[in-house]
Amino acid sequence: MAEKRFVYADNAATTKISDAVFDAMVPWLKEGYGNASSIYRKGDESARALNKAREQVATALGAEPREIFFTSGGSEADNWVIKGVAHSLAAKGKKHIITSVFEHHAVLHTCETLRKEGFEITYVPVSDQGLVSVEDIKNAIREDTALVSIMYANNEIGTIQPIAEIGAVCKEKKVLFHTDAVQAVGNVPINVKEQNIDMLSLSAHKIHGAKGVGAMYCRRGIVLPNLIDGGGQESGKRAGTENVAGIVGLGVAITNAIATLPERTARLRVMRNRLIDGLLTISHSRLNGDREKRLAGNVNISFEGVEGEALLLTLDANGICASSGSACTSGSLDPSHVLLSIGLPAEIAHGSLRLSLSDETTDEDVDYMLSVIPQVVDKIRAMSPLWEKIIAYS
Amino acid sequence: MAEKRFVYADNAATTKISDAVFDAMVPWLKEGYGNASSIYRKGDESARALNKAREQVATALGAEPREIFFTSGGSEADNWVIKGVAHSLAAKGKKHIITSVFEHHAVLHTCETLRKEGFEITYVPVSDQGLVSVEDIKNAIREDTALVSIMYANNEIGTIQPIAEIGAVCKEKKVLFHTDAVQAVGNVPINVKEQNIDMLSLSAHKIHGAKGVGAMYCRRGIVLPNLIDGGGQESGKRAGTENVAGIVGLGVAITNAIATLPERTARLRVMRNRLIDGLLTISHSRLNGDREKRLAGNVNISFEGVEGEALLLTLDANGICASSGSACTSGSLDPSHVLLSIGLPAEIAHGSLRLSLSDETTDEDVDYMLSVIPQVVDKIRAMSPLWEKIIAYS
Amino acid sequence: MAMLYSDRVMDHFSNPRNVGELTDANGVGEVGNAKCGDIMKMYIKVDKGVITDVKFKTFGCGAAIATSSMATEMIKGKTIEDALKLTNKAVVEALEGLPPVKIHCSVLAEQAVRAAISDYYTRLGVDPTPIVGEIGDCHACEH
Ligand SMILES: Cc1ncc(COP(=O)(O)O)c(C=O)c1O
Ligand SMILES: Cc1ncc(COP(=O)(O)O)c(C=O)c1O
Ligand code: FES
Ligand code: FES
Repeated sequence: MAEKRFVYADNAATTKISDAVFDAMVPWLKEGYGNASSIYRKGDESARALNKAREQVATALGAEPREIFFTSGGSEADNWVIKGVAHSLAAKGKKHIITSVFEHHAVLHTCETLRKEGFEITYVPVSDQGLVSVEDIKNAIREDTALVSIMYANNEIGTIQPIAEIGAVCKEKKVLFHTDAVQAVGNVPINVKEQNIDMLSLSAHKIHGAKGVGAMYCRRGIVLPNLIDGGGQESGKRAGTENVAGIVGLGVAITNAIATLPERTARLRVMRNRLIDGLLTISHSRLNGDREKRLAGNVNISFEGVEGEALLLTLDANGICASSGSACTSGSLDPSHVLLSIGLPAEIAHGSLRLSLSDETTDEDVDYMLSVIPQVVDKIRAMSPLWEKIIAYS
Repeated sequence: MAEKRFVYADNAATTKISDAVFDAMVPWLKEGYGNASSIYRKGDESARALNKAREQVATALGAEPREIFFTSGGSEADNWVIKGVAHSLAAKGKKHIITSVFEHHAVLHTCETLRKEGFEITYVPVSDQGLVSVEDIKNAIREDTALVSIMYANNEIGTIQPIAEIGAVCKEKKVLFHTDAVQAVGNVPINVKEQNIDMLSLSAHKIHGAKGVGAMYCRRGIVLPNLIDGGGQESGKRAGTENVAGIVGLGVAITNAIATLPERTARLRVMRNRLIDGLLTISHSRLNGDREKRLAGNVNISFEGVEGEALLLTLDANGICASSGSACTSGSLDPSHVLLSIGLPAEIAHGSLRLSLSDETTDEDVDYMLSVIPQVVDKIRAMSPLWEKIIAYS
Repeated sequence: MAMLYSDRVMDHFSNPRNVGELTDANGVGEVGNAKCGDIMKMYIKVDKGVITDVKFKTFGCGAAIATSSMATEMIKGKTIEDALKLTNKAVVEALEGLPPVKIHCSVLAEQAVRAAISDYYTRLGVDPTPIVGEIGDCHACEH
């Protein structure tokens, strides 16, 4: 085996704060502690810093600053939009929501809560390549549809959805359209106006920002009830003393992500393809999700006869941080709902590996993974009674 | 006037992150970036850090670690508890909530949202000394009361409420009891079990922790619906990738606050009393809120004929950061609801000054404020037509 | 929501021009607004139709004090006719703007000038209404 090294290949779960972001945050964790609502200059400085970050986020999305609201992360943004639209349009008799079967749990569980409250949810299926069909959305829209919520890029298999097309359909049908873009922002060019996105969720820690900070874009004119009531922060739409350091960091993170997007994705795509091709030489393996319409840094491959947790622990012992299923559920034993949604049988879904790359990933990291993973798969298969059967019957 | 210095006397709005907290946070903003839900060691380290912080917060409150849930701050905790209890008990026909007229907006505006949804809210009054009466609470409790929510210490006038007594009444009457302890935690000894507190909100940035992180204590056995649905974080009760650095910082901040509580409050009480006595020598001034039952670091005084914003801006020009009314509303034009609640006429409420001290406040800071504030009050009064009248008629 | 006042506002707030009373004033106007409880009192000395001296006292926020100060500077040495043309918009512009929530505070300064001129005419035995018009309440807010 190659000389052991540390390879962090779980950037879809979270990323390392970049030096630029860290350096931008520190002053606000030290001397810049003024409350942005305070009247004195020390408070003003914080307010100005928030305004700048708001402009940066708006610019990154093609939105206006007043359409950006900071949150504690992607989950809060998803909850805010979906519960807010549902409760506000229910008064007008619109109690139907359309989403897809393979959304993040922040969307799925929120919809489930609404279903228990009496809303009706249509879960459109996804193809075996992990793509939502625009036709399906169009057909699902009814008179009483309040919201369509479709993720921009899937967190497990990295497939990129036809967002502009869905946006156009929703616009035509006059239905609000939200996209959970937590995995897409900074990795795919986004323009909310051109793509007819009404609301969008994003999270800083997926783009080398801090954990616990995110933002919600809400097109001007849409009336969204608050999820968190209280003080007048965020134009009275989201209460709570602002996490100035985290928000400043998000501004820097998103600006850098957009600035480096073309080169980075070009570079990552080469590494990703090298990983896919290399790992697919392992027998009884398959790539999950469309090969082209996928995030530049996402690899998701299933190995028959391999159990995910054993695979991850052995990779960890070899210095490789990776994931199997989404981060939030990797403590759970259920096979990933995403992999089941694209038609994988449970036992194969269990044996899947997600490698997610970032700016910091190097060619040497890729070489190392390509040398280690096949051996680890072999080792686990060697002690798997399931593998015995698979080769016996194949 | 004394030689100019910088005096931060707005610690009730927010505090400076202490060096100990900053140093504890940095590793988690740098190398400790693993997602706490991930299976590899880098994720485990984050999970362990969260567990440690949870134990620290639990210890500080006399609670169990599994009763502590991390949030994005005090406002989220208040919203979670109040909306959660309301929606969950509404199913049992309990649609009545009791709170006080001078709660923080995170509580008041949340209750207002619920009122619009059809809940009934009783706002108990407070005395001219800024104290809630236990009798009033007792009398307000009905068959259909779902929740009593009374703040532990008021954020503007610092008065400390009879929480244990209210807890006992609620226990006897079998009504859930929540306290917004954002201003009290770390400044007053708290034991949720002895004081019969069922739910409690706190925020890190008031005790030298970071902005955008807080916690909610919920007594074991109480079923509280989620405010933020999604991933399995916080035992499935609060979704979102955890702000590990902020939470670790909160653990350190609360531990330090508790450890230094007796000495600090003794020291602050002396400084506070010196400020109160000194400022009350200014003619036509009054102390707002009970003098004894108040936070050791809170001073709140009204000066007739003085307008609050002009006062704050002039103090700022002299290096003093202070507040008039609560931080979240100091941009607003309405006189503070807290000062009105204790019976101040609007024009006197407008001319109030809150000085809030902390660990970092020195005797020299107090000397400086005592030399500057009377002169500033004089200067503003000299150009106030209202002051002319006040002295003419007195 | 911190104030984000311009440097000019802060200058006029910190060093207000023409503060005080005019003992020999021949026009004094006092206006107040319902919502904020703020009061502005303006003293003018008129000589041959020209405002030769002006002083003010204001109980109000930073914007109220800065606009009072700026308004006095803008009418000093002007004819009554010109002073009546002073609008709160002109005062705000001269101050390089005010935060949106503070625009209403500038209305007070415009009203105080008109109230003082109105008093000047009343003292002369002239009905001010046709010249000055109704002073009325602040129209800046929909309360
Ligand atoms: C009494 C009280 N409750 C709630 C809050 C809100 O806390 P946070 O700003 O962390 O949301 C504050 C402070 O702003 C407060 O003083
Ligand atoms: C697609 C998607 N949506 C939402 C989230 C939740 O974001 P956060 O952890 O910031 O709450 C994540 C990541 O965890 C995600 O990948
Ligand atoms: S209320 Fe402030 S001037 Fe109208
Ligand atoms: S005059 Fe009342 S806020 Fe400015």
